[in-house]
Amino acid sequence: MSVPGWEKSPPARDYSVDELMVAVLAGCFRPGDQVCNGMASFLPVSAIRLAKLTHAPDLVWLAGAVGLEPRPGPVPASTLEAPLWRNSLMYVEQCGDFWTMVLNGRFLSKFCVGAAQLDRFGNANNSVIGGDFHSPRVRLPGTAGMGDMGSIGKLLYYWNPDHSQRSLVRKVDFVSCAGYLSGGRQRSDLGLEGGPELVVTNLAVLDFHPDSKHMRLRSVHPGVSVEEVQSATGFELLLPDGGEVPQTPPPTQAQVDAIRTVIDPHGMRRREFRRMRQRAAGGPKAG
Amino acid sequence: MSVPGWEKSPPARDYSVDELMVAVLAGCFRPGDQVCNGMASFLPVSAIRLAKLTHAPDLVWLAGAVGLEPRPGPVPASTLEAPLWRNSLMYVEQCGDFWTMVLNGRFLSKFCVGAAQLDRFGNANNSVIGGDFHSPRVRLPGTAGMGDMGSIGKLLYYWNPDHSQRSLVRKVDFVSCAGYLSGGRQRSDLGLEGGPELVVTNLAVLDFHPDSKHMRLRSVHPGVSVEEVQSATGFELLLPDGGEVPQTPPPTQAQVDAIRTVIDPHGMRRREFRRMRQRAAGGPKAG
Amino acid sequence: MKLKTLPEAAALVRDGDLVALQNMATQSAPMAMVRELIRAGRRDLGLVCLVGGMAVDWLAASGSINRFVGAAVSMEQFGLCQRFRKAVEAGRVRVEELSETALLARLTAGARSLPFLPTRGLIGTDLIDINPNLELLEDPFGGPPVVACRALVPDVALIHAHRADRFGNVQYEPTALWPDIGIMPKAARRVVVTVERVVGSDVLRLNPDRTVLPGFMVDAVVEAPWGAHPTSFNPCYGYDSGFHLRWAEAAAAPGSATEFLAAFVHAPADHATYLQAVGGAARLAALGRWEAG
Amino acid sequence: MKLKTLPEAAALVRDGDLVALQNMATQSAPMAMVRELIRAGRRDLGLVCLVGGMAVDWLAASGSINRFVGAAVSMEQFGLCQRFRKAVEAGRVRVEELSETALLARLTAGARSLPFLPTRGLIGTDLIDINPNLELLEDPFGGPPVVACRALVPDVALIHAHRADRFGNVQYEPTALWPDIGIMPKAARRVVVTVERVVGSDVLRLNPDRTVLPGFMVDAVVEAPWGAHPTSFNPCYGYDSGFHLRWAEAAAAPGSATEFLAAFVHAPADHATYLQAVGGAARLAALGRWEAG
Repeated sequence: MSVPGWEKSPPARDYSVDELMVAVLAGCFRPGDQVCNGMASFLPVSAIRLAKLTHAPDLVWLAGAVGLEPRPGPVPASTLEAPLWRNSLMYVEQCGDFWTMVLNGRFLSKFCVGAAQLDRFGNANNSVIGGDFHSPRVRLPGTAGMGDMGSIGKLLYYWNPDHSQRSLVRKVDFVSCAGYLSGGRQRSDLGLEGGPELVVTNLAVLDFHPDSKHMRLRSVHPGVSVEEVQSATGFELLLPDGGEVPQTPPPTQAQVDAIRTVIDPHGMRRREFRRMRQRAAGGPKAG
Repeated sequence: MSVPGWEKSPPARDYSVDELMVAVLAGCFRPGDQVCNGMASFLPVSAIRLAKLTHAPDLVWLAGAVGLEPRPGPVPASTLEAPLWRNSLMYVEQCGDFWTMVLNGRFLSKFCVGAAQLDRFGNANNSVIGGDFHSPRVRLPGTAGMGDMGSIGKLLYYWNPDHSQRSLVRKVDFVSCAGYLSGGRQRSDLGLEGGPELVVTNLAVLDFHPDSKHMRLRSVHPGVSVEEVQSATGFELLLPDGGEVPQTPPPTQAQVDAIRTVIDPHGMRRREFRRMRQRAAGGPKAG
Repeated sequence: MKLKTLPEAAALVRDGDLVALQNMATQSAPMAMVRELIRAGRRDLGLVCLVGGMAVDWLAASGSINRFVGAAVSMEQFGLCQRFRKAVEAGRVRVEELSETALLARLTAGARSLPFLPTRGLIGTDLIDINPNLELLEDPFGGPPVVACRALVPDVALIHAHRADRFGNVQYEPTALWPDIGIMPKAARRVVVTVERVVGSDVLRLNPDRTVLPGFMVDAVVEAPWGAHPTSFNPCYGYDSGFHLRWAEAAAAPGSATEFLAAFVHAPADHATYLQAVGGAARLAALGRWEAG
Repeated sequence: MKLKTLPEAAALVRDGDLVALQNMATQSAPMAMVRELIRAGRRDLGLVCLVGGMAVDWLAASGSINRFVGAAVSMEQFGLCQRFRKAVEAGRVRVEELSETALLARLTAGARSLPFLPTRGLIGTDLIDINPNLELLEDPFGGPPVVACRALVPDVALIHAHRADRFGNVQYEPTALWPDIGIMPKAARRVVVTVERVVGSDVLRLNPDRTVLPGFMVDAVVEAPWGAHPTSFNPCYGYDSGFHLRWAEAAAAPGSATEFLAAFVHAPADHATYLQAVGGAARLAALGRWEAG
């Protein structure tokens, strides 16, 4: 079921940043993993499908947190509605079974999260901006599943199509998803396992320093400078050991072809980028 | 769906004690109640069906704790297996749904319990007799559902086809189903609602004094004397106010006919009486 | 006999009630009943939703609600619920924000007559301290702490389903079973179910494994075909994309939102007239083929 | 590829393991796997059952178990499990007796990686004080106390089901869904499933609502038609009444019990031979019509 020749495919010359982000996220999934997706998760869904078509054919997908291993068509306009999970092997009941699977430490260990604000210790906010909780300047959609995923030991992969001082802030206005809290050992001292692994934005890929848990630049996308990334970030970024910042490898031609022709021919993955340009605040939703 | 003419049917002249017990238990169910049954519960199942065929046609039956309102045939050899709950309106999932319904204080408020030992305060034992818990003289089947039903506010209706000093004891060897504990207010002081309502045996019907919660003779079956009941009981029974012990009303002819011809033509309800004669200890099982 | 008309069933929802509302972004909301509540002028309602969508936005726009308990409010691809958002920002609606496991724990505790149920979600977030219904609790066996979630018992649950009999036994076609149908009607004091079709009990007996609610938990059944429109109701019909877009546009300002509700909630005399107003048979047929999403 | 033979799958159960065993008096036990474990001479097993039946009695008679966690052991109409009972009375098997909600709370906590879950069952009984896995706990919100039930994680769960594909996706026909299938495989570290029939994944896709376990939770699938015999497996076949009666008689004494196991567990070389030994095609056909109960 793999894309033929994907292992030896050369780097693409013609690709867009959404395709690069899909490829980076796809690389986070390993054979044998299970992964579910939430609402409005076009980049993660495209990445899951890309991983299944290339290096991780036995990655198990719980589409829309409902349908096990559907036979999917093109990415539809919703990543939660039935068209995503038609022809599944199983419909997972949500009240008991789904959360039992997720809460169980052995399954579904990775989760992709989009949020309006993300801070230097990987805490995320999708609740309120400004004011206090009960009279906020901006009411965001709410924590949904991320308030669970951040605390129950999952590895978190943040995606952010709008790398800016508005979305990457020194300290989130409100912690609706637990990252590394105040950094260092605070998260592990609370008994929490897992935590943020990676942040994939439209400018760069970032991770977290193993000791301080402060966000760190891992690579900048082709054509983007370290200075651009830093100036679009609301706090000072750590640099990789040695100070040299590598370039994010571009997607391969086979990856781009698969995304454009098989996975997402209607370009749903670009919706969030359009939306980002339209509004001042409020971010994509995590399931 | 009622038995024609059941309201005006005369007392039966020819009936057996199992049929009388079925009629007494049937009288415990009111229209609008919901009731489930457990394992080896031939008397309760017959009583539920009798109530539905006479005074409580809209009594809701969850047969075998699985099947809602089946179209039942004759009482089968098991009160838990599929023949009991064929043609149901609903199969209730046991892990979540069934216990959610039962634990909810508004539903399934009555439960029939059979147990090896019952004491003067309505505590029941289906766990161990003699010795200590980990090296008992007799290992009984176990608490099953009664360990829950006794504590979560249900009204308990005990049935006992073997009224004897062996089964009706001053103090149970082990409390595997909470009755009124040490009597008086002890049960309500623990915050427990509900509790034992009635004990229906092959000799008499008994209830509990409203203040002391001590077991009390309510009526003796036709042909049985108060003395016989007392001497078959392992503790001194209270008598009704005024001291006069009425006779248990016999079943009506319509009830007996319905039991014999429609509900239980194969006489499954008499199985427990046969088993009682065969063994020294170990009682019928509650679901 | 639990069969009722929409207005009769709406009377089971009273001013001030806490209403558990089936909903999931653009899916499965009992919209016919929501419209009836707005028409009837209910006030001071609270809502309990896992993920609220247009239903929440309408009830906020009409001034029907003053509180919300749930995990999120969003119409997914159609954006945030603007009238709800403005109502919260203006202090007219108070939010109790819970993670999904915390909301389910509160409802399951309510359904099971337990004082609380624990979750390991939310630990480390700011959502615990501001919420008197959540308490950090030590494990009596020496393990990690948990968050105790206090039992929640809504006054009424509003549910949409595929079919029911007149005794209130409710059945679903094979499809996603969201937490709404799994727990809300079990936790709530009263349950009102709209269905695509009322059927005889014999139809239910053909598939007893698909019955999701026993009649004794249900207080009213209302036949309302297409009753979830404009949300989807799988496998019967998809969400109405055009209608969602029109609402998202109208919801940008209070005046246009009010006009929208006047046209689609207040003006239609009944559910059948509403279905005509949103496009009638041709439109519904397209939704039935999942073509209008 | 998770397809295995009975002996291969039995190797996933090790001496000393705590084994969650599907069973319900006379229903649904994975008897083919139970026989294989006895033949393989497993020792010091613990069992977790809601209501154990003949499987528990056999494993006690063969000296395979030294502990039992559950709510009851009974063969319903066929009486108590005599070999189990004697083993407990002789101190060879230690019992942790739990009410049904307490057992489910322990398993659900295990499945959900929670340290405990509460129940309101058992309060007032003698079963709390003697059990270190149960603790009375105050409600942090001032309500009534609850019983905290410590998480239980069995080493392995043994399940029988109607069909599965070779990836371990397991499906049930519409029938009673007992707690065994609902929670045991989710709580256990390993899961072994015997099935009436191995099918292609496409067969499962026809009824995704009937899939009860995703492949990623399952370690081994074994095709074993009539694998629950002599217990029932609805809707496929009824329990074998005659066989139960013969065991109940044999179980009255250690010697006759051992002879019975020699004839029906040790002597048959494989599952097919066992099916011949218990009556072959004619007998199975009668059970398939639920005529032999």
